Amino acid sequence: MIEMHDVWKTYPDGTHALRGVNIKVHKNEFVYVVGPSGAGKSTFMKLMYREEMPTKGQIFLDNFNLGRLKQRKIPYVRRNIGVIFQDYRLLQKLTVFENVAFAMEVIEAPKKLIKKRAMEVLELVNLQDKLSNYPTQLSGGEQQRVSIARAIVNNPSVIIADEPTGNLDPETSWGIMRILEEINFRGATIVMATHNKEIVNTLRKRVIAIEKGIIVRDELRGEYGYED
Amino acid sequence: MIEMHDVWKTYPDGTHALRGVNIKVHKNEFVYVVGPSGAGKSTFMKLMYREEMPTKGQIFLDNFNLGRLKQRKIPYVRRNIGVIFQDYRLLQKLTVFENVAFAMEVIEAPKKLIKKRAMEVLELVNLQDKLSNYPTQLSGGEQQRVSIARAIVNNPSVIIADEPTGNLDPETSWGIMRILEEINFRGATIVMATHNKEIVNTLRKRVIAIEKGIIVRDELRGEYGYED
Amino acid sequence: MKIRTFVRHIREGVKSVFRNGWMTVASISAMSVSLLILGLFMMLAINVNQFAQHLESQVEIRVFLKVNTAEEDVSRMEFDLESMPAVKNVTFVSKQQALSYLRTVFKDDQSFLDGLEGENNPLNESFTVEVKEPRDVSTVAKAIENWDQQEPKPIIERLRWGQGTVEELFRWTEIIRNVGLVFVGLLGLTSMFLIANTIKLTIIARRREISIMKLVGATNSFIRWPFFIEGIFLGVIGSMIPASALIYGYYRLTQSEQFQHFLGFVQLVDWQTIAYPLGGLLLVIGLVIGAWGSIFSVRKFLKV
Amino acid sequence: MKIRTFVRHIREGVKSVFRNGWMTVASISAMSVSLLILGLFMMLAINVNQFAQHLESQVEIRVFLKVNTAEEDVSRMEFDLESMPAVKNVTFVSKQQALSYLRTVFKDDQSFLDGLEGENNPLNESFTVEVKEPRDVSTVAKAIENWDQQEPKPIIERLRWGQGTVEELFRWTEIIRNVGLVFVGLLGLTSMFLIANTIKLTIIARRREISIMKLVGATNSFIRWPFFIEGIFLGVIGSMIPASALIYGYYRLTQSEQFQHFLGFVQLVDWQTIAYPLGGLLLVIGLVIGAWGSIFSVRKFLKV
Ligand SMILES: Nc1ncnc2c1ncn2[C@@H]1O[C@H](COP(=O)(O)OP(=O)(O)OP(=O)(O)O)[C@@H](O)[C@H]1O
Ligand SMILES: Nc1ncnc2c1ncn2[C@@H]1O[C@H](COP(=O)(O)OP(=O)(O)OP(=O)(O)O)[C@@H](O)[C@H]1O
Ligand SMILES: [Mg+2]
Ligand SMILES: [Mg+2]
Repeated sequence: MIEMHDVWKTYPDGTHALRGVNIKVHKNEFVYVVGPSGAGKSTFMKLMYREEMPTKGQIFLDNFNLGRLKQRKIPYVRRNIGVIFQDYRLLQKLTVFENVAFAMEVIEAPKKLIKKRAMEVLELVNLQDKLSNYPTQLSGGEQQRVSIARAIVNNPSVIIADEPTGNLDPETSWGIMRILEEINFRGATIVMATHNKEIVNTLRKRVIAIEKGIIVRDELRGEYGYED
Repeated sequence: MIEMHDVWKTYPDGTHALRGVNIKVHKNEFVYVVGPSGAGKSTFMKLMYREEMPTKGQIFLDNFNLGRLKQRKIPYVRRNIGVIFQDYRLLQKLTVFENVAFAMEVIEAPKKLIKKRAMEVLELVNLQDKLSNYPTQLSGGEQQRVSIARAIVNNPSVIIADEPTGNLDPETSWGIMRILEEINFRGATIVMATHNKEIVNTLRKRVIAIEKGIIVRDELRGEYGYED
Repeated sequence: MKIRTFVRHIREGVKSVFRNGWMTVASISAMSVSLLILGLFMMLAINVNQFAQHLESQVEIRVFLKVNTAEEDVSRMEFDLESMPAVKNVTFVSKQQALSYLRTVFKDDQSFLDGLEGENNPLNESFTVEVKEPRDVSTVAKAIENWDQQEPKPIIERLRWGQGTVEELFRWTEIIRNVGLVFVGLLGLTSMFLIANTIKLTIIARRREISIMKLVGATNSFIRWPFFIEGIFLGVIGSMIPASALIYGYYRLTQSEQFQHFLGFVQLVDWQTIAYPLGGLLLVIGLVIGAWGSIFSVRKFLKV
Repeated sequence: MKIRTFVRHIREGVKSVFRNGWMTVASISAMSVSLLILGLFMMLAINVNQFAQHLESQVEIRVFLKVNTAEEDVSRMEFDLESMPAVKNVTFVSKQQALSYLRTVFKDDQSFLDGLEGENNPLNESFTVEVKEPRDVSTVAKAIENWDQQEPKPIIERLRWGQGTVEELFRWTEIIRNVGLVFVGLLGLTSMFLIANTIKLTIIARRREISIMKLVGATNSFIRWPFFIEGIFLGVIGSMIPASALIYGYYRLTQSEQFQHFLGFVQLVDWQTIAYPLGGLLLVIGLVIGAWGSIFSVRKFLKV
């Protein structure tokens, strides 16, 4: 599903964010990406939906070589990926409902379906009371949940979640984890960066640990593994 | 130090974020504010540095009545408060160093002192390698640490920290907590909203729990208190 | 593109006009103000041009006949002149009329004309020839001269068409026209630049939004369409405001007797004559710059 | 404010010019382009004005003397005329000169002037009086007339100063001047509006930054100062570019023999005469709008 061959990423300012990453994530896997702040987790994931391009090496997603992909094809590849951004990236001019609906309008879904499905996922993340609020009128955690709702609304085959529970209380976080597990159960591949030790150690999955741009550990049913 | 008398906050869209809050935080206290997402924690704290004004009720900070404060005086009150914003609020056009230095330029500190002190706090949060990067060139956790550095650089007598460890790995989070405890030990009052159960339950402090805009619990040496 | 998507683009484009409050106001007012000045200057230029044309149309050829030309030769000449295709009008001026004319010219000082009445009148009979195309006046004059000289018995003594002065007049009307044109052109270009510049700024302010849309899977055209629609709306509003203001103002001006009195013999161009081309031109500029400026500015943020 | 803070504001203001890349380019180019058009139009207006003045200065009074006025009376009159404070120049025109003049006017058709030579010359002697202030021509003429009539033996037969025509001329130069002034004024206002509008957009884009500064404890003036400095820089750059371009272009124009030839007898205003006031005016507009536009736009975002 997702493959990286000797991937390096050096940002224009000279920061080596990733150095020689080789990885293979299979269809329907659930992978935690862990590591200290600034280790390269977000970069690792940005490469998967082509927000960033690798400086060196190759990335395959669903057999597409992302480096060779024509500009015109990129949107279609992205439609199979639901991204929960670390900084949410909500459209500030649109309401909560419209933000989620936007992802469906992009794939030209019929209006009725949009309404039904968007309501469904917003209820799932418990935002049914905030439908017509703008992102600036939401609390941090509420914004994060809108981002989650938007990522899952199209039932994508891959979900990339960058610290999806960073601003959520434990209870809500577990709710989100249940949703992600459910989606994973129904066939989607999930890559999730997280600092939440409790979640990683409780819901055991494959764990990829990155440190200073290098994969230092890759265990099936691993632990968070950093001692306090 | 900080007092609220029957404080209500209703946002223009009709959301009742706080309903009749009475609280007294003493000088040199360390207070955790906990509660589910959207409970009103950030609103509660925004009132303290006057980002928001209460719809009803009165707030005193250091014996200033924030509601009666003249526009011209506000900046001077804010200079005694270091705020770690939930959404960081870094100046995008300034580098990491300049962002921290800005808070000192505001109080017209001498240039040499600015340089020395800003370097000091940036080392404290382990960002000495990112001095001349812009916020867009930082990882989520790095941005959060710049926000922390800026909040503490002027040795304010109050620190308001809105989920200061939301995007940090546990180890870094503990580092930040040590810094906050140290500052508290040296006499500052600290109010910190958090979802981090482990921290709250380990470093026992006063805990204020907010739910749906009401203070439902206020314990000295309390626990996080929400079951998973 | 599915029809519902097209409908969606129109809806979002129109919504965007309202959602971007400040930015929309800034774009529309920049457009209105620039086009107002442009339109105002165009109105002035059109009127100056008509005035120049009026001056030019007063150019005429005087054909002085030899003394004692037979009356039948005079009639033949008149007929010949009138049948020339370039000629608009021919008027015969008798000796007596010429003298009366001199008296009006020297009205304060005509003593020296006394004693030239009747038989003693030394002035020539003449024709005043108006040409259809004032610029052809020299050519026509020379043609008349040549053609008389080929006659067995030439009867023209001399032609006058303000040689020198006419050329000077045309040089001046030409200069004024060109200066006007250059200014209208420059004003047009700068208006377009300033409008496009403003629109670009409003879109730069939305570059983050555009990049988010791309990351969520939108194609370039999906993003562009609402901007295009929005640009068209901006164009329509931003050009119809100054166009209506100008046309209404001009209408009031042409109706104002006071102003007409002030201008004296100068005749303003009809307001109907000006209204459609001016309104049309401003609308076209507004639409083109609005739509093109929008989608062009969006372009550079689509590479995400 | 401490000196180091002032230095800091200047440093930050200048840095800001560079840090805001696109926005700075947009502001400066909007300013340059608007002021370029404004300056160009002002140059045109100044030249048209000088041309009008030139036309006006050709207005003169003709004083026709009675036939057979004694030579000493003529001299006395000349002396009297010359000593009038409103009079610039007095020229005597003899009968013979008057006749020659008529011959040049009727150069093709002067047969009727034959026989008026020498003793038979029926024309009057006259003075041509140029006044210092062309607008005073009627007043001066009437003064001369009155004052001659109070003499025991009036010698003036008649005065002519283009009654009617002169008023018409002045009416026209007046209209042209006013139209020019109105346009310069309107262009000035719209330039200022468009520049301020652009600057406002760039500052709206920075409103979040401004609110962060306030939350970190900055006073309003601390935030405003760098914007003020930045505005001044924008003003200097954005006005000096069009000013230099215009002055250099105008200098080249005045030096161009070809262009002078094309204009004929019209004399362009010296480039030095235009350079300082034009450059100064554009600079002042740039500075005022740059600085004022910046801090004014910042103002509404300071209420945090
Ligand atoms: N656009 C950029 N330009 C330059 N350097 C960058 C950029 N983005 C990230 N970096 C650097 O690359 C490194 C890895 O960043 P990344 O965002 O991948 O970290 P992360 O593991 O997601 O950290 P966190 O847990 O704090 O979010 C960091 O040192 C960061 O400063
Ligand atoms: N500007 C605003 N306009 C309208 N409603 C708002 C605004 N800001 C916050 N709210 C609402 O007020 C309530 C409290 O928000 P607040 O940000 O205080 O929550 P919080 O406890 O900080 O939540 P989180 O843990 O998710 O950050 C929420 O329901 C939120 O939607
Ligand atoms: Mg990250
Ligand atoms: Mg909050």
